[in-house]
Amino acid sequence: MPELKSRLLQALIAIFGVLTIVFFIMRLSGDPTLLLVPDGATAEQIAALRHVLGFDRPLLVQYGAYLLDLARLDLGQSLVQHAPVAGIVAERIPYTMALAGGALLVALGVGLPAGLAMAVWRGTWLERALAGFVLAGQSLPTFWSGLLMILFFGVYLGWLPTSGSDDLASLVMPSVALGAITMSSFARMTRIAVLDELSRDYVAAGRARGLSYGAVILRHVLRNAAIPVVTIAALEVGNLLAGAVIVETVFAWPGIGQLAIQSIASRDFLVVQTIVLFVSMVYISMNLLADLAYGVIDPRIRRDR
Amino acid sequence: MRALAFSFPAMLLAAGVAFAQPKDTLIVDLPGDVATMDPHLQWDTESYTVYRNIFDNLVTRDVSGKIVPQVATGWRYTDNTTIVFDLRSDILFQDGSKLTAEDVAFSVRRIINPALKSPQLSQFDQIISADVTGPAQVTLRTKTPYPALMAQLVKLSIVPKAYVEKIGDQKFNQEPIGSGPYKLRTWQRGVQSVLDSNDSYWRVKPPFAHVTFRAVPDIPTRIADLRTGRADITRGLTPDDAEALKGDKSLQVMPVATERVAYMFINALAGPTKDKRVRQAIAMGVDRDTIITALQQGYAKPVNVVLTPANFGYIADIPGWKFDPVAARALVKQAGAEGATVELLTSPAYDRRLNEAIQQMLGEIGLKVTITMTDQPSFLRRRQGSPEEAGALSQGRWSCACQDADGVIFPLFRSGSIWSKFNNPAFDAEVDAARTILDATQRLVHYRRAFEILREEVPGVGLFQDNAIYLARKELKWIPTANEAFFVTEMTWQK
Amino acid sequence: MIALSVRDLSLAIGRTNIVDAISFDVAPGEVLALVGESGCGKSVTAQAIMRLLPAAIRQTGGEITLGATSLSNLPARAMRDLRGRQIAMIFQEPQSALDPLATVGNQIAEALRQPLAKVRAEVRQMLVEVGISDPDRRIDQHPFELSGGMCQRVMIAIALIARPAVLIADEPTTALDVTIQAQILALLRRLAAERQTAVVLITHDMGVVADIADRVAVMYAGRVAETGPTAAVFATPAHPYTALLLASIPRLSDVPKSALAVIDGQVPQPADYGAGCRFAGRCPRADRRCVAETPALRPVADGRLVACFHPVGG
Amino acid sequence: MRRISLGTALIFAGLLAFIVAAIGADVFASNDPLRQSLLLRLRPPGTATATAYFPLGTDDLGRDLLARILYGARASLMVAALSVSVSLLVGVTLGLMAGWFGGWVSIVAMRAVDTMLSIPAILLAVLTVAVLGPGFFNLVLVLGLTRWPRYTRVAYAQTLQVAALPYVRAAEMAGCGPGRILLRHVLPNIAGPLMVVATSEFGLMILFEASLSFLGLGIQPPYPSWGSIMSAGRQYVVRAWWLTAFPGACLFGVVLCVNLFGDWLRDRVDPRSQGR
Repeated sequence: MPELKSRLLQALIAIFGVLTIVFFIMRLSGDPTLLLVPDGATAEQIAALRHVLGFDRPLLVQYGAYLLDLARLDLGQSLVQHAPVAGIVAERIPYTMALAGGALLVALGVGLPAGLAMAVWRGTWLERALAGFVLAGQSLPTFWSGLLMILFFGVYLGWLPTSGSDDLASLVMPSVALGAITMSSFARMTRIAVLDELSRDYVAAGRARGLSYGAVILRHVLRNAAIPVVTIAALEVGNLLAGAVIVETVFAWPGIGQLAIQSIASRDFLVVQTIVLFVSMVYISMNLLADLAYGVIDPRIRRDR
Repeated sequence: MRALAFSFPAMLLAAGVAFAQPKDTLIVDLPGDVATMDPHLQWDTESYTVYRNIFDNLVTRDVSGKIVPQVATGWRYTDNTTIVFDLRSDILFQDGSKLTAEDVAFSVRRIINPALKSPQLSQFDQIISADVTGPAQVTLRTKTPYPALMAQLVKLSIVPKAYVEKIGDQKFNQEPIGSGPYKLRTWQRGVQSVLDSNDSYWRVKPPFAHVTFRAVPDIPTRIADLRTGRADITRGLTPDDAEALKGDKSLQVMPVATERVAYMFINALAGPTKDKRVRQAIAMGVDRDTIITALQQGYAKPVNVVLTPANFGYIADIPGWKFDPVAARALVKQAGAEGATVELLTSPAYDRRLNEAIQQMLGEIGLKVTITMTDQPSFLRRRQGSPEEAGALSQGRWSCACQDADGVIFPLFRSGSIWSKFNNPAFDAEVDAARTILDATQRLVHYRRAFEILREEVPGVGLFQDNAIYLARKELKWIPTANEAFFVTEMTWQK
Repeated sequence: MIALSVRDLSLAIGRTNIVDAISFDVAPGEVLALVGESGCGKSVTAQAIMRLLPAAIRQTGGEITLGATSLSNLPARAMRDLRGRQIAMIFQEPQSALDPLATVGNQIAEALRQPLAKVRAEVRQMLVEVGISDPDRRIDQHPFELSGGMCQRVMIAIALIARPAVLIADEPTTALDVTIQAQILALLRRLAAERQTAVVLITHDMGVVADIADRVAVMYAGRVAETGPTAAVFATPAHPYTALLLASIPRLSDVPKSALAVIDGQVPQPADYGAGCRFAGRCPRADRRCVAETPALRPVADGRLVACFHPVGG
Repeated sequence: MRRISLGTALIFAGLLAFIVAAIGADVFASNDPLRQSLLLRLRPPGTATATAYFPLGTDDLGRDLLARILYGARASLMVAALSVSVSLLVGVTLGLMAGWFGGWVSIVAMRAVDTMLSIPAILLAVLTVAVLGPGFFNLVLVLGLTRWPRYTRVAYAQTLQVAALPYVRAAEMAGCGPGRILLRHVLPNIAGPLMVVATSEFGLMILFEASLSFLGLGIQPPYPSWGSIMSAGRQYVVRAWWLTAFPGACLFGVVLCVNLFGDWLRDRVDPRSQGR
C-alpha cells in the first residue's frame, strides 16, 4: 500500500506539471480576443473585450485563478462556444473512446495473434511475412494511410462512408488507421514476451508431462507472456489518444483530438487545457491500472501488496 | 451494420433516423461546426449559416442584395441619428408566443450590452438606445449619423425576450428559440445540428421537413460525400475542385461572386515598402490576370480597387496598375530596394498558392519575399500590431458582411485602425466624411476621392472579387447570393 | 526385462553429429546414470528419448524402445499420450521448470490429464509421498512460495504421479544445496524402487552417480566411453577418461598430497570431431591407432563394455 | 563478422539512397524545386515540354515534383537528424545525472519525464509551434525538446546498472570526478541501447516532421517537405494522385528502412534479443 500511495503522489505531481506547462504555453501563444472580434473592430473595442475576458491581468494572477477554479472542480467557460468547458469536452469524449476502442480492438485482435504466431512459428516464412506486415504498420504515416483508405474504400469501392460518425461502418477506417501503429507494438511485444517464455524450462516440462505444444501455450505461456504485454498495452492507450489527434483530423472524427487542434487554433484556452488534463489523467491512470493488473495476473506481486 | 448501430451509444442514433427518408431531409456539409446557436454571440460563417434559419432578422437582403423588410415592415429617419421601425404583428416564436416590439428592443439592447461579451459588439456599438415607441414600433438612436446602420441591422436576429430572460443566456445558447422557418432539434457539438421545419412559419412553407448541418472539415471528404449522396450541398470548394467537378453529371457547381475582396496589403509605414515607389512597383509586378486564369481558374473577377462591385461605394472607372514587370523592376532599382527582403505574413486561413505565386512574381522584379506563416491568432497579433512587426505584405480576403465601402477601406486604411499601416490625412478626411452622412450620392463623391488616393499611394492592391463556390446534387434548386447567406427557404428539390 | 532401450542413437545439428550411435538399456527399478562433462550430448539424448528435441536437432539414426513400443516412428499424438504416463522427466532447475503463475496442485494434476478438483486426493497423496509436509496448504501454493528442494519434490510428484515406467532425471540436484541433494536422491531412489520405475539419471557429478546409480554409462563427446555396474566401474575404471574423471573427485580419504588431478585440454567441439577416438587428444595412453580408428564398445570384465584400444588395467 | 544477408543489404541500400538523395538533391534534380510555371499546373508524371521534363509530374503551382521530393528528403533528413541530436543531448544528460547522483536529482528528472510522457506528443508539438511559430529551426527545437524523455528513461536505467559495476566503482575510488566517469566509463557502456532508441526515434521524427508539415506547422513554403507536398496534394487526391502517392511512398519506404535498420541494430547491440 505505501507503494501505491507513492505512485498516486507521483501521478499527482505529473498531472500538476502537465497543467502548469500547458497553461503557460497556451498563454504565451497569445489570447483569443483578436479572433473573437469581427473584422474592423477598433483598438479600443478590442481592449475592452480583452478586459471583459480577463486577459489583461498578470499571468500569475490568471494562473492562480485557474488553479483556484480547478480546486473547486470548475473547468470554466469556453470563450468561443460560450458554454461550460466540461460539457464541451465531455460531449466529445465518447467519440474518442469509441475510436480508441476500435483501434484497440484492431491492435489487439491483429497484434496479439500476429505476435504469437511470429513467436510460435519462428524462423518460418509465416514469421517473415508477419514481420513485414508489422513493420509496415509501424512505418505507415497515418495521414497518408487514412487518405489512401478514404480514396479506395470510400470513393472507389464505395464500401465505407467517406465521413461521418453515425454508425459502426464509419468507425472502421479511422480505427484501422489509428490501430496500425499500436498493432505493431503489440505484435512486437507479444512476440518478445512469448519467445522469452517459450525458452523457459516449464514449457519443456509441460510437454514432458504430456501436454501438447498448443496446450502448453494456452495454459502456461500466454498467461506468463501477458505480464509485459499488459504494461505496454497500458502505455499504448495513452499513445492511442495522442494518435487520435491526427486521425480525427484526417477523418473529421468529432473527438477530443480534433477539438484540441481546433481549440488551439482558436485559442480556446480552457478547452485545450481540459483536454490535455484529461488525456494525461487517462495515461497516468492507465499506468496505475497496469500495475494493479499485474497483481491480478501475477501471484508473486499480489502477495507483496 | 445498421442493426449493430443500435447497440452503439445513443449519441449515434439521431443521425440513423435522419437518414431514413433522405428526400425529407436536406443534408448540408459545412466546413466546421457551429460555434454558438445564440445569434448574438459568435458571428462566424458556420454559426450564421445555421442559426439564420432559426431566427428572423429585423431586415434582410433579397436575392439581388437589396435591403428589404423582414420583421420590420418599413423604416424612416426622423432625424440624422434617429430611425423608426414599424413591425409586423403576426409573427409567432417557435414556442407559440408572439413576437412584439419589446422583443425587438430587447434584442438590440442585449447585443450592445457589454455584459453579454458579444464579439459582435463593435458592429452595433454605434447604437445608443432602442425603445418601444408604439404597439408595433421601435425607435433606434445612433451616436452620430451612421449610413451603415441598415447594413449592420441585416445581421440582427430577433430573440424572444421572455424566454431568454427565463432560461438565461447560457441555456439559450443550447436550446435557442426563434421565429424562423426551422427550429433546432439536436445539436451534437462537433458533429451536426439537426433542424426541423416550423410548420406555422409566417412567411413561406419550409421546403424540407428536416435540415441536417454536418461538420466535415476536409474538402475532399465533403466532395466524396456529395458524390456518394451522403450530403446534398456543401460550400467552400476551391476553383480547382470546381473545374474538376464540372463534368460530374449528378452534381452542380454553383459559383457566386461575393462581396469578399482578395487584396494584397502593403505596409506603408515601415520596411522597404515605406517607399511609395516600391509599393507602386509591387502593384505593377503582380500579374493579376495569370492569377485569375491559372490559380482561380476564372472563378474571380479582377478589381482595380480594394472593394468589390457588390459593395456600395465601388467606383468602376478608377484605373488599376497595369502588369509591367520591366517598369516595376526599374522602379525598384530607382528606389534602391533591389534585393531587399520583404516579409509576407500569412496564416493557414489564406490561400497558400497565391502567396507562393506572389513570392515568385515579386522575385522577378527584384524583391526577395520571405513567407512567414503562423497560426491565425499569431498572424492577427502581428498584422494588427505596430507597423514595424506587421510585415511588409500580406494577402487578405475581406468581407464586412455589410456590402458597404465603409466596412472595407475604413478599417483597412484609416489611420488609427488596427489593420491600417497607412497614414494619409486627406484619405482619413474622405472616409470620415463618408461615414457620417446619409446621402448616397455625396458619399460616392467622397469614396471616389478616397480611392484615387489609395491608387496613388498603394497601401494595398485589389486583386479580385472572390467567388463562393457551392457544390450541390443536381436535383437541388437554389441561387446563391453575394452576401454568402444560406437561406434554406430559398431552396427546393427540382422536379 | 528392459524398460527402456536405446540402440545406436545418433543426433545431428545440420550435418554435424553431436551424438554418435550410443546404446544403453535400463531395467525396471534400475537407476542408470548417464555421466559426462557438459556438451558431451547427455542432455540431448534425454530430449531425444522424450522426443522433445529442439527444432534444429535431428535424430539421424538408431532406435528407442519403451517397453514393447518403438518410439522413433510413433505418431506425435501417440507419443504425447505416452509422455507423463509411460515416460516422464524432471529438470535441472525445478523453479524454472514450474510455471510461476500456476499452482502446484494444478501442475501436478496436468500429468493426470484431469482438472485438479477431480484428482485432488490423489495429488495430495502424491505430495505426501514426495515428502512435502502440510500438503493441504502447499497444493494451492505457487512455486515462488516453495523452496528449491520442495519444488524438485513437486517436479518428482508431477513426473511420478501417473506411474510411468521410465523416469528421466536431467541433473535433478545440480541446482540444489548439498544437504538437499542427498534427500532428493534418496527420495528418487526409494520411489524408483517402490514403483519399479526405470530411471535414467543424467549428471556430470560422479559423487551423485556413486550415491544412487546401479549402473553407469560414461559419455564423452557424443559417444559412450564405458558402461557397466557402478561399483565395478568405480573400483576399476577401464577407460582412461573414466579413470581420470574418478581421480578428479575429491574424497575424504584422500590426503591432499598434490593438486587434484586435472584432465588436460578440452572436450572437442562437435564440428571438430575427426576419425578415431575423440579422447585421443587428451589421452595419456593414446597412440597412432587411436587417432586413425574409432574404437568400438567391447566387453571387458564384470559385464562392462569399454570403447578403448588401450583400456586401463587391460 | 557475420555475413550480411540480402535483406540487410537492401535496408542499407534504401537508407543510403535516402541520404544520397537528400545530400545530392541539387545534383539529381534537373529542375529548380521552387520554379513555378502557373500554366503547367498539375501535370501528370512523364510530362515533357520544349524546355523541361517532369518525370513525376508537377504540383499545383507547376513545380517539378521530383525536384521537390528530393529536396523534401533533405528536409526530412535534417529535421530528423538535428532533432534526434537535440533530444539525445538533453535526454542523455538528464538520464546520466539522474542515474549517477540519484536522490533529488533523479526524483526531479524522473517526475519531469512522467509529466512530459503524459502529454500527447503531437499536441505538445502543435502547442509549442503555436508559441514559437513554424519554421525549420523551431521545428527542430519543438521536436527535440519534446522527445527527450525516452532517452532519459533508458539512460537512467542503464546508468544505474553500469554504475554498480566494479570497474566503475574502482574508477570512482581512484578519484575520477563524476563528469569524467560518466563520459569515459558510463556513456560508452550505455551507448548501444541509446543508439537503438535513437534509431527508432529517428523514424518517428521523420513521421512527426511530415505530420506537422501536413498540418501546416512544419517546413514553410515555398520550401518542400514530404508532409507539406502531401498536405497541398490532399486537395487534389482524385485529380492529381501523384502529389500524395509519391511523397507518401517515399515517406513510408524511408521510415520502413529506418525501422528495419533499428531492428538490425538491436540484434547487434543485444544479441540475446536475436531477431526480435
